[in-house]
Amino acid sequence: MVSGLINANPVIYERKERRARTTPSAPHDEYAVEPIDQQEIFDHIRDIKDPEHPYSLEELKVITEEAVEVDDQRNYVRVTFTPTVEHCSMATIIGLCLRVKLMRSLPLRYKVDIRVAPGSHATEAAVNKQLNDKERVAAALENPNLLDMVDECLAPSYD
Amino acid sequence: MTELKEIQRLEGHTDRVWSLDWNPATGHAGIPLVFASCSGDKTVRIWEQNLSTRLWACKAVLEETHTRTVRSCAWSPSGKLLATASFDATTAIWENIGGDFECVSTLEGHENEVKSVCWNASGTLLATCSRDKSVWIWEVLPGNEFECVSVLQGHAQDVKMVKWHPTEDILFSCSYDNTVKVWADEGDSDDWQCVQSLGEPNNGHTSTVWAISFNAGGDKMVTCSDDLTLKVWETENKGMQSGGGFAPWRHLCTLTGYHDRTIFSVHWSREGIFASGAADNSIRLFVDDNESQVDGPLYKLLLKKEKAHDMDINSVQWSPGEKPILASASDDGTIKVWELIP
Amino acid sequence: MDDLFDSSLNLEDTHYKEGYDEGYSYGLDTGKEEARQVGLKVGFEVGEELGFYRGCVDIWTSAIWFDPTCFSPRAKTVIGQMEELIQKYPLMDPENVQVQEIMDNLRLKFKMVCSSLHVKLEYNGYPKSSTEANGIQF
Amino acid sequence: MAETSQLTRNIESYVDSSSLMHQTASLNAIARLVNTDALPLQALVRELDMYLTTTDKVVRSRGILLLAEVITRIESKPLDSAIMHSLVGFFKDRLADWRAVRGALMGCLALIRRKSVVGIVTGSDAIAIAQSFLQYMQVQSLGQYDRKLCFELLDCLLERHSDVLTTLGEDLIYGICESIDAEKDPECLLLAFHIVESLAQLYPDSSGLLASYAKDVFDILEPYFPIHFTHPSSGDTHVQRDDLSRSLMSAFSSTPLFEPFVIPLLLEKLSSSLQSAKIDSLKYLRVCSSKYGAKKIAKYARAIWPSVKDTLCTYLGEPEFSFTVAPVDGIGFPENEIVIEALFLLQQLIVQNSSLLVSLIIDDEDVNQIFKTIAAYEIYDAIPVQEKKKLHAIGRILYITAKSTMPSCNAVFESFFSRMIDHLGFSVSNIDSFPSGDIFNSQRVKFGCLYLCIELLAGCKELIVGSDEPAMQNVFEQETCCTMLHSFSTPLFNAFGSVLAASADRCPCDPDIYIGVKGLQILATFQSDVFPIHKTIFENILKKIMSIIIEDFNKTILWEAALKALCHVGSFVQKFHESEKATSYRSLVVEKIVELLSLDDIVLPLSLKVEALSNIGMTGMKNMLTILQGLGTAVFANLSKVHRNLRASETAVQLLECYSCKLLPWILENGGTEDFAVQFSVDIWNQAGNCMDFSAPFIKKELLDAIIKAMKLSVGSCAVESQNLIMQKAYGILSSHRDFQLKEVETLPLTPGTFDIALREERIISLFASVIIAVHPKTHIPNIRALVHLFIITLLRGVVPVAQALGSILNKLVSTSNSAENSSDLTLEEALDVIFHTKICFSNTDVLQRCNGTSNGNAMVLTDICLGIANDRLLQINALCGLSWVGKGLLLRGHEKIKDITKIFMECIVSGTKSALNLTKHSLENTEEQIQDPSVMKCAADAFHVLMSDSEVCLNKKFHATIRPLYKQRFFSSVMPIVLQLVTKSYSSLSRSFLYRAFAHIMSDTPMVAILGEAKKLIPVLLDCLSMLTEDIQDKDILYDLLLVLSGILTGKNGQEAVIENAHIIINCLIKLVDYPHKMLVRETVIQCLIALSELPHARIYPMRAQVLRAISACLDDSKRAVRYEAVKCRQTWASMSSRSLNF
Repeated sequence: MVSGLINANPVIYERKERRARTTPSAPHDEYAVEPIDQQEIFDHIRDIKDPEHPYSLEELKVITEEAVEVDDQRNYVRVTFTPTVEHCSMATIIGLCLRVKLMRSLPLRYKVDIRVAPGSHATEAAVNKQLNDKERVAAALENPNLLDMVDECLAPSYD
Repeated sequence: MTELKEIQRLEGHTDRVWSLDWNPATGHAGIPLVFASCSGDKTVRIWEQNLSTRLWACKAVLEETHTRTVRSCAWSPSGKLLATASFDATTAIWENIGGDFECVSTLEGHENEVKSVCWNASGTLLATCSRDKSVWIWEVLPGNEFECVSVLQGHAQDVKMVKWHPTEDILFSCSYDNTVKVWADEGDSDDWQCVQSLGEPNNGHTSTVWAISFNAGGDKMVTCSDDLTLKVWETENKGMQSGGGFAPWRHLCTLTGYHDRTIFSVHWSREGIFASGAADNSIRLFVDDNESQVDGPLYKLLLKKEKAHDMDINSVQWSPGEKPILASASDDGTIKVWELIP
Repeated sequence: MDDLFDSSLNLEDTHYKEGYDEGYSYGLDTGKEEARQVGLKVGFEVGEELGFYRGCVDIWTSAIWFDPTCFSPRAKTVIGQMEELIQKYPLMDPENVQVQEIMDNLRLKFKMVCSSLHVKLEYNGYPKSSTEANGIQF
Repeated sequence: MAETSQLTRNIESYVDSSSLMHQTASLNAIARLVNTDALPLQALVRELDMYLTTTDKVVRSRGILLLAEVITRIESKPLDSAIMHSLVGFFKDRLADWRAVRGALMGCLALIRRKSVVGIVTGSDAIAIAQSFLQYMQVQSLGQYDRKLCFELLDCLLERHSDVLTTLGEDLIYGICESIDAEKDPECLLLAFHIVESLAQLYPDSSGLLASYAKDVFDILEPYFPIHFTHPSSGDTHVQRDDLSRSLMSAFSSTPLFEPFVIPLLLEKLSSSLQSAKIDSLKYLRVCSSKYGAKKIAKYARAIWPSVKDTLCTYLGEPEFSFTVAPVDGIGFPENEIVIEALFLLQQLIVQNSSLLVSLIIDDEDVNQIFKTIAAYEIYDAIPVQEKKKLHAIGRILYITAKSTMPSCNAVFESFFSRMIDHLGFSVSNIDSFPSGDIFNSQRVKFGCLYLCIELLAGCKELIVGSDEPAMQNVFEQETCCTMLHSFSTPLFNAFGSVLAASADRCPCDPDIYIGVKGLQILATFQSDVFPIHKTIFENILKKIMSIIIEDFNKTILWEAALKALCHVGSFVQKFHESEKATSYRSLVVEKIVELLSLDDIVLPLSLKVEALSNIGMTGMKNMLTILQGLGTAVFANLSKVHRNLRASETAVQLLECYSCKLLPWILENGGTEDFAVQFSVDIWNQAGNCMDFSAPFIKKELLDAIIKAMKLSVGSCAVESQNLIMQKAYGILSSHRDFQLKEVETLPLTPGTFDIALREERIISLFASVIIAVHPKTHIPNIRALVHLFIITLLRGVVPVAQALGSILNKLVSTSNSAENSSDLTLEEALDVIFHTKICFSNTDVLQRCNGTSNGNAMVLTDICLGIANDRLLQINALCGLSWVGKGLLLRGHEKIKDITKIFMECIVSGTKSALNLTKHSLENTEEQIQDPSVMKCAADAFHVLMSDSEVCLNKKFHATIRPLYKQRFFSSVMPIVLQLVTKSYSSLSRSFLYRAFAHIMSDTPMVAILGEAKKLIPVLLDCLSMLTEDIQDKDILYDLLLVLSGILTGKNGQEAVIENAHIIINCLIKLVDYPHKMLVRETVIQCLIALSELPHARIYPMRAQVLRAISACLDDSKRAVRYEAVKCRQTWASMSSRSLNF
């Protein structure tokens, strides 16, 4: 299977160790609200596995904490990811994984945009358009092959 | 002060509701208003108004025919037949036999997800479109037989919606390729051709076009898009009655800045009000603006309804009845029925 | 006396030349061979697909021959159109610009016939793109 | 004959059965036959003959494989040499038959592996195998499994028959190279590397055969370095990257012959950017250089040194300038493998040839440049980042150099130390006129220099401490480094001191402070026999630090640093028995600190005083005792002042806290004597005695509590005799008190009214109670009967300590049953009788009138009061509360009486109050509902908490309680049925709710094992209880405890089928709890429970799926992050239950 890879040997980066939360913003106040923030969302997606490598998206620097923009008041999240190579045909799959994971992890009130980093991909516009067409995404998630692939990639992000 | 009053919130679907369609044969002559809704839960639900309580209840659930999401549904002009288009690449035809619905025929031919279905004015033709980039036209034959008349290939991408002209046998389709295409049968020999393509060059949309709707007169058309705009198009009426060739459509005006996420649905009421529903959870109503006669009739915002639903709004449809009643379908799995209080 | 050294003097040149010639002829052969392989492959695929349609059309026409009413007139016309298309497919000149257009048209007509005959026939010989193949396209 | 036919069938099935199961089965059958001599090997071979020789390759291979497998399975069966020989002959020939190669390999391997006792392969046969292997095997053309066999065979041969194999010479080397060349599979590689290693051992001598092939061999190994492991860690292969790396390393280092190729390679890779490559290169370099020896490495030193230096410069992190994380001496850096390896390597090199490395370091321009530039900066933050990195790196290098060997240490000292001192500008001249501890010429100090000094000193110190044979020590004295230290101690001291002095005016940044203090500390902690710093200097150091303690308390960092340093010095002095320093330390630090306590005028806040006090006390027992004495006097001084100024009592409280929580525990675990504890408690009693007339100290509640606590802990920590002593004293004070005679108490029936105890006596009594609570069972309690009476009365006044004392008495009293060693004058039974049957009558209170209705006139016993017959709520509550402690005492020792007591509580819960009932019979407006008094019922319910929960204040191991094993389980199994039954009987909703409360208390303190057994019965009640507890915010903690029980059941194995049965109601209940607003932990736990439930058989829980998902998706929007994370997990487990369609 190794032969079939689009990007046979990617560069692997140190995964920055989990920044331990400075325990609940107000530990004693039961009613204090901890808004959903950048780190929380990053924690949801950092361990998603790359579709064709045994590494996590974080290790491949496909996503970084800085690439997550969130506005809890306005129920909005945008994740910008950087495919490992310019023509990575897996870009859509990666994007799909990100969208699905967030769809399953965030409150329903949230609107999510997923996009590839400007200039990081040959068919940037096309990929973005597809990832943000919810009809396409919905259809994709009814496709057993795709769903298996996605679930496999998401698995490590749940433990 | 006009307002859009929520009459009822209908629950039942267990997944997002994609679209809904009012039965045109209901809502007058004492026939209770009926509409059908379809959903990601693979089912279609039929809702009927109770004449005494004026509230709607689910009359029937059409399931175990489609194996995947049911994307859209359309009643035949007579109101006898219901066509449903599904991601399972088929289109099903249901007949209302004494209250309960039977699948009397399934149309196969598309390679993958069927996304929209529409009957022509006379109910003799049916159009479907799919991610396979093609639009199919079917003829309705006696005995619930449907035969493919023609396969229209012209869109470069996923076709999102097909819509027949309210009076003429002219078909309109809009697509992920940002264009609206107009199809007509040149010299009625099953030879359908694309007679016009409304794209960016003729100041058309700059992203996916999601829906099309016509005014009662059929001389105006409104389209909505992922580019966050609504566009109104117009043509000469007479050109059509005289049947003498096809009268092209041109861009009339663009309404921007009303929605800040994708606009999925737009629908024009007989009273000339068109409603739009979008991914920003809100509904907007527009009417022509008689004041500003500067250059042609333009349209002004009549009313805006924020947080109409908890999630994206996928479809808004005016009822055929006397009262100005609007129904909206949403990702939150509910359908809401609204009344416009002038 | 001196020609004794000639050979050794332009040793490089001779070697270079020999090498070049060998390389060239080798390249020529392999190039041809490769081209031939590709030709075979593509040719075979086209032939196979055409053959498939040919077969279908023959069966249908013969069916019509037995019972002219078995298919709707519309179906019949489409079958006829397929017949023509297969006829005019320029088997012998692959360079021809029409080739692709005709093939697409054939496939389209084929689909139409199948749907109006309510038959589930599919030609799954011709190669699909890898992503399509493992069905992870959306 | 049947035998053989059976055999043939087995053989058949092995050879051509497709099912692996059959094969192994028949194989085992055959092997068993052979092992049990039922079938001689020869016979088997004869039987197999056809299979072994047939031309059908498949059958043949199977046949040979069979024989091989059999041989493998009989490794412990002795075989005579002839058979061995012929087997070897057979298998080695088969090696040529590539279709049958697996069998052949396996056979050879099996034979080679045999232990000597059961007949092994002879040398010549080994050779033969090796030869035919080398002749026929095309290893790399085989599959992974066979390749592995090949390598195992080679490996084994080299291991067992190295002696003879040498003769094969070149062929062997060639063969091996050929077979391992371009191997990819991790498991095979592991073997291959080892093979090379053994090969190297085969030809050790540098002129030997291998010498000429070293290059070729290494060329094969080279490409593998550094191991780049792409296999997923979860892959079927269990070989990890580290294993490979390690074995490759031993291959590399196996022979000096590789040196010319290895070292350059490593040096090259060292410069690569890949982390793992760097680390490996460093590791390999270290190991190789130790294996190859100094001589060979010497020529590379020049090349290695700079790259080590650069590595350090790039990868060394920012030092941690804080006393909490850093090591005792030296400076702490964040862990980083690269750095660690680099330093190891450096040390290795220095140890190997000190002089060369040292010269390199000394002549290195970076190092010298450091001294020119960086040394000049005065404060840490002034140094530019790049320079900082350099400084740290060089610092570490000097540290390692100093620490590695004596010569290297001396060398660096010679070449750098004096230079630095000069830089510092504290001339050596003023050695005889050193400033006293706190006056410093406020001249700027050069941070860089000091920093490097620290590293040097730290290194040197570790070197000395490291070599701990005392003989060496006096040798050190002559060593250059020591002499230099000696001569420079003054300037150093001044320098370090000035940093801190400088900090007085312009507040310096932490690093400077750190350096200053650290420096002083290191100076002070050199063993004096190695480096006898002048007594005066040592004392000045202490003075200096103390001055910080006293004056600079508002500069937190500085202050804490100083304190830490003081403690280090203190424990050092203790550890190395530095008598002289010890005395100075005691006089200058310990006594000074104690002094501080008495001085009110100095500004140092009390809290800091106390902190310093305790920390310094903990440096050693001797110091601790001094401190304790000081503390004691301070406490009593304050106590006597209490009535005059309020601050005194606060001070006293703090001191007492410090005593109970810090000092006393320390003494106990460090094997201190109890003398002080005894003395202390006695003194407190004296004090109490004195203040009888004006009982000021005992008026203030918190002060009293502090005293009681201290008293309990002291008494508890003493042995019986001492306790007796204290007891006498205490009893003396108590009884000598003129306001009431214990005699009176004994006059029955008890009439609280007659001697109405004043508040202050109450306090004295509780103090006395605290002694009772803490004593041993054996300790003698004088006039115990009277005391019990006294306690009963006081108890009714709601004095909890007294109740606890009563409980303790009952818990420890000897029962008549084993009255053999009945020391006390009261047995358990008598005591019980006193408590439960002594009539108490109320003469003066209006209780009298109210009691008329009741049978037993105006006198009633404790239990009646508990049941509220006195019809005085407060009294009843006090009684119940008291009873609960009494009960606890009995429960712990497992006494039957507890049953009756629990009955009383139950009674109160279900039917509120009896007498009230009889009283109001004739008054119409009262219905039962109204009579029930929640406060009473609550008290009764909470009694179960007292009974079950482990108490800190009494009746625990610390206070010598008799605790019967498994008492909680027993109680649970006896009481729970009653509770359950009562719950089912429908009483008023009120009483039910309190029953649930009691239930919750019992459950949450019962060990899981007990509960799991009953799970089936308990779960339904537990769930009702949960939903009941949600109603009142006050109950959120009880709710949580109970929830934990539920989650325990869910996760416990034995609970399962009970859970499965009730899955639906459990889930319903939990779903209601997911948005419980008042406690985050509740929500979190609930969700975890739901996750646990998703493990159940899906058929059972699937119907609930939609419901759960709906509930959970709301939790994704919880206000607390922790809850949201759990929710995501939970949602996943439930959603993925039906593999598909998770969307929406």
